[in-house]
Amino acid sequence: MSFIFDYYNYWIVVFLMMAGFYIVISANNLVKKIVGLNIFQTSVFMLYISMGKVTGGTAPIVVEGVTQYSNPLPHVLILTAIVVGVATTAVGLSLIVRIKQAYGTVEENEFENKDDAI
Amino acid sequence: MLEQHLAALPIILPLIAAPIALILGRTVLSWGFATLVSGLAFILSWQLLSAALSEGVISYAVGGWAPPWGIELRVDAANAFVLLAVTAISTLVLVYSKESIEKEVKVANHALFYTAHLLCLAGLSGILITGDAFNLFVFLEISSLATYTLVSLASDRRCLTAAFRYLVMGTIGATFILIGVGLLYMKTGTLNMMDLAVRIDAYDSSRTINTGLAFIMVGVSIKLALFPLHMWLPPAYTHAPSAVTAFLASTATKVAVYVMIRFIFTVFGIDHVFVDMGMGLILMVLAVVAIFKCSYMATVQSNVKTILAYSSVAQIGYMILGLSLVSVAGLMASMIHIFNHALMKGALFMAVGAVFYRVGSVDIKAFAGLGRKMPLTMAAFTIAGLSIIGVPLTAGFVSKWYLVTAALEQGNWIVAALVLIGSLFAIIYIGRVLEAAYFQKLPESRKSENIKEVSWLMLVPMWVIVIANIYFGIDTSLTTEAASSASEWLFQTNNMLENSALENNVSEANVQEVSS
Amino acid sequence: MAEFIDLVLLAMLALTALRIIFLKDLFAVVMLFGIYSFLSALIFVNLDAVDVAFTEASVGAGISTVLMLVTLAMTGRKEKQSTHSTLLPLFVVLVTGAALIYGTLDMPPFGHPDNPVHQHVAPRYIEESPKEVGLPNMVTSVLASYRGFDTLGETVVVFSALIGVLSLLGVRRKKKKDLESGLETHSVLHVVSKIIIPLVILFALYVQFHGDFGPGGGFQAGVIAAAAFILYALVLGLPKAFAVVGPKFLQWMASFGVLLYASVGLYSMYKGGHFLDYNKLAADPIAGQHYGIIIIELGVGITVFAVMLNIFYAFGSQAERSNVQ
Amino acid sequence: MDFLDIVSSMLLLAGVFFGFSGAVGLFRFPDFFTRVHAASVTDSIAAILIIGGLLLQTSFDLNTAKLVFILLFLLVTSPTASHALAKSARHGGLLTLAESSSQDKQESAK
Repeated sequence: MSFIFDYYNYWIVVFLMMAGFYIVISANNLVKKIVGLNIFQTSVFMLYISMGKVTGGTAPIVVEGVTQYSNPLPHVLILTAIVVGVATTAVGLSLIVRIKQAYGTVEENEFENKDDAI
Repeated sequence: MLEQHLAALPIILPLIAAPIALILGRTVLSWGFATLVSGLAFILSWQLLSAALSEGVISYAVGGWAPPWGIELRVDAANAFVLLAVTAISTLVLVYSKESIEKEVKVANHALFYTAHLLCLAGLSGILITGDAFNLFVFLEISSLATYTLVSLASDRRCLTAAFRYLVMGTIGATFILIGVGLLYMKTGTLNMMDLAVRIDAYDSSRTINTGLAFIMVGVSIKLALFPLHMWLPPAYTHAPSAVTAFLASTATKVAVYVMIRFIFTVFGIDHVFVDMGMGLILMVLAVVAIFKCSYMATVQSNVKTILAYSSVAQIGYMILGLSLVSVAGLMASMIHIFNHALMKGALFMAVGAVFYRVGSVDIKAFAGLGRKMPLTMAAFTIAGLSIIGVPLTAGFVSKWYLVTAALEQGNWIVAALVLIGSLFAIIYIGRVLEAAYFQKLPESRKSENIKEVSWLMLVPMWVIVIANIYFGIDTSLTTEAASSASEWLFQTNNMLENSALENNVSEANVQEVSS
Repeated sequence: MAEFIDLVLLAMLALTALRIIFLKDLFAVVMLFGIYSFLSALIFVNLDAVDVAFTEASVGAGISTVLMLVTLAMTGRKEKQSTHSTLLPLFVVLVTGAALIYGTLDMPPFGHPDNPVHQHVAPRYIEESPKEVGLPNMVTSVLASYRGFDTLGETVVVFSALIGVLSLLGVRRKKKKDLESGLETHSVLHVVSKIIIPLVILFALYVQFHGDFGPGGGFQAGVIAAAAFILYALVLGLPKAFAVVGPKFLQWMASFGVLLYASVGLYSMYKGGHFLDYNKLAADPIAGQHYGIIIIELGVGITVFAVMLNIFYAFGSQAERSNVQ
Repeated sequence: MDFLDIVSSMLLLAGVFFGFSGAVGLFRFPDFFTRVHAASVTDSIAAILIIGGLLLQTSFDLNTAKLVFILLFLLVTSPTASHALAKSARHGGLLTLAESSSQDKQESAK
């Protein structure tokens, strides 16, 4: 039983990552692909934050009388990664807007047919 | 003062220059500024290489915090060598791009183009120099975002879908690397690569570490376009502006190959990757398939840029092949090929860009009769093409020679033969273009067009690279010296790490004995 | 109790993700993504990552969702039936997932204080950073000082995003002046936003300068300040917002923020330290760290604000143009 | 258990009840406007009750002030958001249930 409690967090996070990954590679609509990419990345962030948690610890801000803090390093890394994620999202979405203007559609199979191969 | 900060400057310089280039705004100003900065970065990386060759490793603690608490920059012969190639190509491409970009990119976007180029250069230098696994991810994203921008700047609408596909694949790759680094961090508690290497050995056969290794390998393979994860590369290289293709084809994937080398040799250790996980055989098979499949694909394309893009994927196969031989000679062949391939592809794509500048098309039919009309450009294409094929007295011959020798050294006749057969495909696809250029006549319909040689601003950088192709084919002292000391160094660190890990194990065992 | 909350939130996340896979209405997909982000922000709070939760709530659930909605306004809200086979993606995902599950089997148990993560590098941050850097918020210390180079990189990533969006969409002023823009007939919105916007900007400043002591810092402050201006632009229309801060000015601001950050590094080099070595900024190392962190956080805040607002401008003016046509 | 604790938990429970009933209304009501109505009205009262309950748990320090600010903010923004939603639905041509049924009758009379 303790085995499950030790790991259920990670397992659900793995499930979420794979849900996001599945949306990215299976979706035909480009906006949905970007949503999937975001879900994929957000779930990876959860993996990092989960490993930084100490049971019984508090947020890593010094408070009188507290000795057990959670690990601040994963938090820093994920702060960076979140911002990287939104940067990619913004560029991806503006590409989608331009694709819509150029092809009139944002469905992958439809604009693929509009050009020759490659 | 400069010497003290030599390791950090090649990153900081373009990083600071990028926002300034945006503020300058005007086409000529931002072009001149970007070229100047890139040239300075080239001089710095030249000094860095000579310092690394004489002193060994240069470590620089950013913020004054000692590693593993702070971020460490770590320069050795291997990454200084790749950095030299990257900054050199970047400078030449920038000189070349002024006219090429004027033709292919809207005027309003010129300053943005040079800013993005500088950001990409900063990102690539950062990836090469940093000694911190997470910092590598950050720089990877800087260079990737700049690359998506650069690819999407072309006027053809197909560049948009190519850039989007690149963005999705690239982000998946980066996220895989993030997962891999996370798993390593979870097991070791550190992000510094040297520190990781020492601590990973203590957990050698842990499933978490192995999964982390697999995710990093897959992520990096997407970035370096290893077969079968190369699908983003041909459209991106075909539809990007010519100057961008010349820059990316000769730098971005090479940097990713270096990242793979670095993770294998200085973080995980050869024994772990090749002996325990059996990655050598996987890589070798993928490399051979890449060489044949993509060389074949190159022979049946009609767009010359696509031909060269597929050829790039095949050439990456050669680099990975050298790596997978797991010997000093094989690694050295890979390092030499990274450098030489940058020279060949840079020259080829520049020549193709010059053709596009004058003719407005890069279809193989558009090359008909250009041997007369644009003699200097086509001569450059010919020499660089011979270099791809591996004709003696060119740089390509040197890399193939070392690769074949490395394979024969291990008695691996099959690989040696495959390398030589692979070169036959190169003869076909380069030959098709040359045949059109020299033996077909200019079609009547285009006689009236005023097709002539491009200006010196495009020819000079092109010919500098072409001459470098010949120079490094005759005088191999620089490349072989740098590459051999790089690969020896990589093997040394690997051995050193394994020894220190052994000592660690011994000392830990001692501690346990004492405590028990 | 914390574990129970965690379990419930994770289950809700899983449901949200599953729903997103099968929904064809993209508007609902994007709203569900916003919910997903908020739920994960809650999980971050529950796992003690308050700074991360703050950022995820403002960036993931805020800016990303807004940008996706604007995009949907231009591209249409229905996903068409896919002709792709779903078998290959499913296979790839299953293999990847299996590899990850295999990897979890040797993972250190969740939340255990003896895990390697809590033993090696982090103890120094927890024990020494209040003395070495002098800030109670360890996340800010690590972010701005120990790993200040990462944060510089991250600021540059944001800057690169601006370059990408500008080159793709561009921000051009509209020519037709008579076009109805904003929500001019919504008098309630006008009144309320006039009250709210100054408060939001005040809050952004609080987050900017209080980041040393509590959750917050340049990123969150920049995003919140940008949100205030985005509200303004939504209610009063883009032209009025351009009159307050124009796109060209924002480009300069974004560049200035990056340069401000980097110049701290250059100044510390000039003072004889390594790049971004704040100890050298003042005679007393702790004071130097303080100055350094305040300035670089300001640089981050300025860049993030300028970039986020400018990206919104780019999307907004694009949407208005497509409405005109 | 303290008297304040009992009051505060009753407030919290009441807040949860209203929040929950709002959610049920959101799912069960027939058209857009009734749904917005259910969600917005119960939301405001739930916010007041829950934050009121939380206020009793604080010891009149900075946290109290922060909670009061959050409450004020919610009281201003959440009705405004519902108003904006309903108004733009109206602007987009959406009819209430009564209107659309009377329209149906007219059409069937023709």
